[in-house]
Amino acid sequence: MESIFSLAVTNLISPVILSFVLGVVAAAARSDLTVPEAVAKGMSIYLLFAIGFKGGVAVANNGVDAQLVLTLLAGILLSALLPFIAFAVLRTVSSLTRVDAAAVAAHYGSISIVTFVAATSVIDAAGLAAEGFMVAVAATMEAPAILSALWLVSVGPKRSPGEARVDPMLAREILLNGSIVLLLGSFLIGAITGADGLAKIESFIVSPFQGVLCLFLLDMGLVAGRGLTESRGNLSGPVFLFGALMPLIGASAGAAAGLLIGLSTGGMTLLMVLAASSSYIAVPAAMRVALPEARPSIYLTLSLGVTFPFNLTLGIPLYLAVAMALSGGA
Amino acid sequence: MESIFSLAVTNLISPVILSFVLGVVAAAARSDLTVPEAVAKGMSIYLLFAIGFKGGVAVANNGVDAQLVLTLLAGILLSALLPFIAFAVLRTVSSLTRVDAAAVAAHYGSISIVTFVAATSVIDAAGLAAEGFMVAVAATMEAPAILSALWLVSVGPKRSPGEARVDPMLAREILLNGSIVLLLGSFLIGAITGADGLAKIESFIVSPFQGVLCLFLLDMGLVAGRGLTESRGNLSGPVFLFGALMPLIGASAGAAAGLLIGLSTGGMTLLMVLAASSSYIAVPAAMRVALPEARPSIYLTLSLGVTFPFNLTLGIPLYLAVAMALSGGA
Amino acid sequence: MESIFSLAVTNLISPVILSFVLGVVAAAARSDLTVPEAVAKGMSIYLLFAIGFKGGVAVANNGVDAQLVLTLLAGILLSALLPFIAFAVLRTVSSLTRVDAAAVAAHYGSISIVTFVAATSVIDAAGLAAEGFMVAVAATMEAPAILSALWLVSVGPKRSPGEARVDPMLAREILLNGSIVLLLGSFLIGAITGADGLAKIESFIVSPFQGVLCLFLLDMGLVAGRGLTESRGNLSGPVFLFGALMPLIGASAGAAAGLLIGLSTGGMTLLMVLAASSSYIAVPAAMRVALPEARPSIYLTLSLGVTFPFNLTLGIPLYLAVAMALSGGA
Amino acid sequence: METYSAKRVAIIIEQVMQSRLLDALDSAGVKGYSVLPVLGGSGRSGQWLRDGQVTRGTGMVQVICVVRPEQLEALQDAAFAHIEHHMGIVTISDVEVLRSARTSSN
Amino acid sequence: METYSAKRVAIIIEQVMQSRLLDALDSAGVKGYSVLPVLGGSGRSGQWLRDGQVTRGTGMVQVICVVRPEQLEALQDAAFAHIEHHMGIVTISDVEVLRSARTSSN
Amino acid sequence: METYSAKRVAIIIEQVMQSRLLDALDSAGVKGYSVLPVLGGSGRSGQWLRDGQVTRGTGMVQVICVVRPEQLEALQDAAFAHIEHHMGIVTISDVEVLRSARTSSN
Ligand SMILES: Nc1ncnc2c1ncn2[C@@H]1O[C@H](COP(=O)(O)O)[C@@H](O)[C@H]1O
Ligand SMILES: Nc1ncnc2c1ncn2[C@@H]1O[C@H](COP(=O)(O)O)[C@@H](O)[C@H]1O
Ligand SMILES: Nc1ncnc2c1ncn2[C@@H]1O[C@H](COP(=O)(O)O)[C@@H](O)[C@H]1O
Ligand code: NA
Ligand code: NA
Ligand code: NA
Repeated sequence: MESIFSLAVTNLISPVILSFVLGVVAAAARSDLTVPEAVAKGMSIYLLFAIGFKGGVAVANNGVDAQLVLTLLAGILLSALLPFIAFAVLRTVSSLTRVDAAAVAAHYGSISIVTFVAATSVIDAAGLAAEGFMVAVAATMEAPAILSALWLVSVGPKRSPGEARVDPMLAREILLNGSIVLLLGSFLIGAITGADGLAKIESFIVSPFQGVLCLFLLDMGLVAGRGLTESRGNLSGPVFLFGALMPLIGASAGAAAGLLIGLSTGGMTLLMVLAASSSYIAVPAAMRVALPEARPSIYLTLSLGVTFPFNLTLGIPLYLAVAMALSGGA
Repeated sequence: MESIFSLAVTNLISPVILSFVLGVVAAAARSDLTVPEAVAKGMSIYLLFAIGFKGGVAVANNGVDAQLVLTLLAGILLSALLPFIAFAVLRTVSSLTRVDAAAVAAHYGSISIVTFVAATSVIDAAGLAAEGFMVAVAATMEAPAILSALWLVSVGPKRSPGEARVDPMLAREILLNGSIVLLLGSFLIGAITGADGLAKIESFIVSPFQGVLCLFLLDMGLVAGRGLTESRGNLSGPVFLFGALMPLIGASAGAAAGLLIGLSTGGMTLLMVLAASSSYIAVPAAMRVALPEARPSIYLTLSLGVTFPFNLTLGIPLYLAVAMALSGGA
Repeated sequence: MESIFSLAVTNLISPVILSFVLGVVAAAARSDLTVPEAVAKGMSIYLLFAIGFKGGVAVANNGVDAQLVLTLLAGILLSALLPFIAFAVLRTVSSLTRVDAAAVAAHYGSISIVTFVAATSVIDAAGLAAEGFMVAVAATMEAPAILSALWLVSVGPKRSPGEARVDPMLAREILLNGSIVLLLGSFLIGAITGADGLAKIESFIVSPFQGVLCLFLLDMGLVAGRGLTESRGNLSGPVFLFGALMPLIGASAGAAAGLLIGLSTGGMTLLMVLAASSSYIAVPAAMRVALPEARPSIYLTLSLGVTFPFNLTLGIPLYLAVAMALSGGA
Repeated sequence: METYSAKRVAIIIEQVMQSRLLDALDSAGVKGYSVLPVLGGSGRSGQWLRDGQVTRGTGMVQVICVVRPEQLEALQDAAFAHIEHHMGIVTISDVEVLRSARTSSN
Repeated sequence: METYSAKRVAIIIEQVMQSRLLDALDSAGVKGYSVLPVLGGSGRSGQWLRDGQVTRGTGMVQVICVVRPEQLEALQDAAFAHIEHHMGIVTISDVEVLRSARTSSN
Repeated sequence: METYSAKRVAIIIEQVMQSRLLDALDSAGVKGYSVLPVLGGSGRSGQWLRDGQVTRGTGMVQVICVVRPEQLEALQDAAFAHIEHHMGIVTISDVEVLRSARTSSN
């Protein structure tokens, strides 16, 4: 079994992570380096399409079994329940208002697909494979956390402003947001076209994948670095710490679920990563609509400025090492 | 000879077509999935450059003969004459005004380069090759249809508004529109640099081609799906049907021309596709300038929402099967 | 030794240069072909990242020696001193004001990274290799010229408007401009991850490189062509000539420095190219801030419309031939 | 040239609220509007910039409606619910609208 | 600070007509204008959105001209031919223009 | 609906000067502004277009500030130093600002 330390070092000096670091450093130095919004969005479309498609092909190759259903269920439960833990922790250790705490909690039940993508490439590099259906699990974990958080707000004392409920328009925006549709859609395309389909577009979605991920993480580093530079002051000490501790709680829950279901080492790692990661695209948008009085400078800075870098650099290798130890494997 | 049916199925379950379907479904479900305009334009530049270049290299390898001139001539004639048929059909079966009918007719004389690109990849997949000069034919077929349509309007009763003529500025916009210049330009570059040039940029313009086409058609599906969802109400039954029947008329004319000239199976398929396809970029823009009172909600919805999907899914394999039968081939 | 002539011809009929020519021709014909700004910026990020990374890997493979320091020093000196020559020439042969002449001079001390990129691919094609640290040299040559030019202005007669000095904000903008940070950052990433890192992202940064360069130069051709079409009238004959002669002066100085340091044939070529090329991104922006009364229609048209095409088409093969002759090489 | 007096209402609002606001305008009978991009800004809730900022994707847009004075009240009522608890600013100014052949037939 | 009174003319017009309109402005002696992007909108001819809509590529832009009051008539005449049969809207409002050293020398 | 009177200042300025101008506004106590993209234009220093033009990357932006009338002087003074020797134009107009629950608490 490889040591956690060597895994962490291998991860940290990969081009992918160093590109992220470059972005953070450039932002901290206040360089004017930016990736145009359209290009960043184009790269994220590419990454989602590629990862969904490859997951679908893997399912086409290996067939579907009860594990798929169980893991989907586990994912939904993790997404729905983790916000309660997050909320309880935040209300205990910090002075965040009920609404701010609930909004933050929603982010931690939900997931970061980029962290997921980065984890798959670490797993690949470690010579492991994960269940192809994990991308479908990722897609189902975006929404439940939002409902939990809104429920947490609605049982609190009556508020005058805002809505704190999911109207049909918001429901559609959450369930059919672009990332979910693209991820599930390309997963289905991969599952339908299988190995033949992959052969046709392999040199587009497989070979350049790592390189695109580098440039995408460069941009993420710039964005996270700027967020952190500007808004760090909005995070109190305990809230800041929460950003690095909550992932560990999530990952532990993910590991437990993975053990119960009997996922492979790679699959368990990915479930840990999903549980440990926090949203910074879909959930913030939903919070602006449903909880406008919650402060983005708190939930966004925490999720993107603290938890994302933590998972990317230290979290992923740690989760992989734990998954290896638990599954006694590889 | 492969059956039409199996060709159609192979086409329909390819990643390229399924990506288009994903786009249409996402649009119909009103997902907020979008491809940024700049990225879509970037991909279309890539596709035009690649297809033009490869066509040029093919011509460099095989040399030029009388067929090139004949096929160019056939293309110009098809583009100029098909609007008259389209116009006659529309005025007979629908209640469109003279101006609306002429505007629609212009679209069907002209061509859709994306349909052409998709057809080349179906031909490739069928193990066939087409004459490299077909991209030059495609480029010459954009403009003549516009002149025919404006003539159809000018011989009608006098109208007060608009211009219905081609001033020098419009002429330049039509003849030197970006797509034509890029297609012909890269065709020439390919013809000049030949196999050596191709070797240098092969891993850019050949290997990832299918994959880029997937993402591009995902976007086309989104755009076509949104157009159809919103504007279907503007199309009467007969007009809607016209959108699926006119391609068959065009394809028949293309097949006849191809037989006369003696094109290869692949070349005949492409000429059918060009005649069957309708413009949704260059011609709409020209119509807004020259025939502002014609309604985009009719010509654009028909061309992009009906004919484009029809050709992409059913038309191309059908035309290929017919071309195979006619040329007694493959 | 290959003749200058055959080198020039090989360069001129490469897809890369022909794409540039296509852009110039399309612009001159007033076609509406454009590459979206975001896509152009995305491609430049790709090219900078790729070239920086590859340079870093080369340094990792070959180690660092005194030559690195000497060449950096030479680059800084060239950048700082060439503006004085440029200024003297301009004030002698043209009627440009002191401020305009100084602004132009700043451009010629600084560098064009795209010219550098194009040169590396010509060197590659010639089967030569260059010192990997040349990208670091390129990065250090952007700034010194600006200081020299501002000094030239400040010693002139007192002016009422503008600032003509480098405040801390401008200093940061110059030293930490996006291109420099990306180039140096990816250089470091390449140096750290070495051959292992390269293996991971080779099919992204190496294989498609030439193809991306084609599309990027297509855009540069459009931009340069439009600039020249519109603003040629602003350049008097002597100023126009300066745009083709100053590169030769710069290249000579670069060759002398390269000989003194004992660079390889490829390295000497690149140093000549850097000295010969002129900025059209970083320096114009700095000039707008520090010398607002200098006319962009002069310095930008000259640098982008005259010198850039000159170097790209004739300059690079010429410098390569000279470097071969001087280093008695290849 | 003939013109008529109208009100120009400019609403700078969070992008996530755009479709809700436009639906509300529609229901209130406001059928003419344009949406313009906003690159960045500053207000009571701090600074933001679209390119390369933490809030990217949660930016703002500007919705411009030119309405007849008698429609202003309805527009304000319709928009208000969506603006009230959200970031942004609404300004109203007087403009003259040029009557074209097409406009006057309306 | 010194200012002078002027008219601000905002023309929302189809992108395909942009270069024709700008040429006409030029010929009419209107040498100052700015072109702004429009992401989407709604009017008598229905709704459109730039990103992912059927009419992409056939969108609209906003041309803003700040002119001295005495130039307004010429501007309107020049623009009218190009606006008449096309989608869009033209508004005119009063503004004060800040005189800078550069402007006043004009 | 309650409104209050304000001044809308629109500054079209070179992009390279944007951060300097915003810093100056900030120092002058102007905390509310929005930055809008400009695609192209024409003025005393000639024509330019963002897409595919020689000056790409050195384009212009429009900064819009809605301020209370008493802040106008401070804004103008702050902005002036940065505008004086640069390309662009500054216009000022009267607007009404809609008071929302949030605004009125300010
Ligand atoms: N006074 C103002 N002038 C111009 N834009 C403003 C103003 N106040 C707010 N904005 C815009 O509205 C956004 C949100 O404002 P706020 O709700 O005050 O945080 C800001 O980021 C600006 O883009
Ligand atoms: N009253 C209005 N207020 C703001 N924008 C408008 C208005 N009317 C039309 N527009 C813009 O002009 C475009 C074309 O309008 P129309 O010619 O009425 O279809 C619309 O899609 C809007 O972008
Ligand atoms: N009168 C005007 N109306 C609208 N925009 C203007 C005007 N004058 C200048 N501009 C804008 O400001 C830029 C620089 O103007 P100038 O400093 O006059 O060259 C122009 O390219 C336009 O974008
Ligand atoms: Na999570
Ligand atoms: Na056709
Ligand atoms: Na130089």
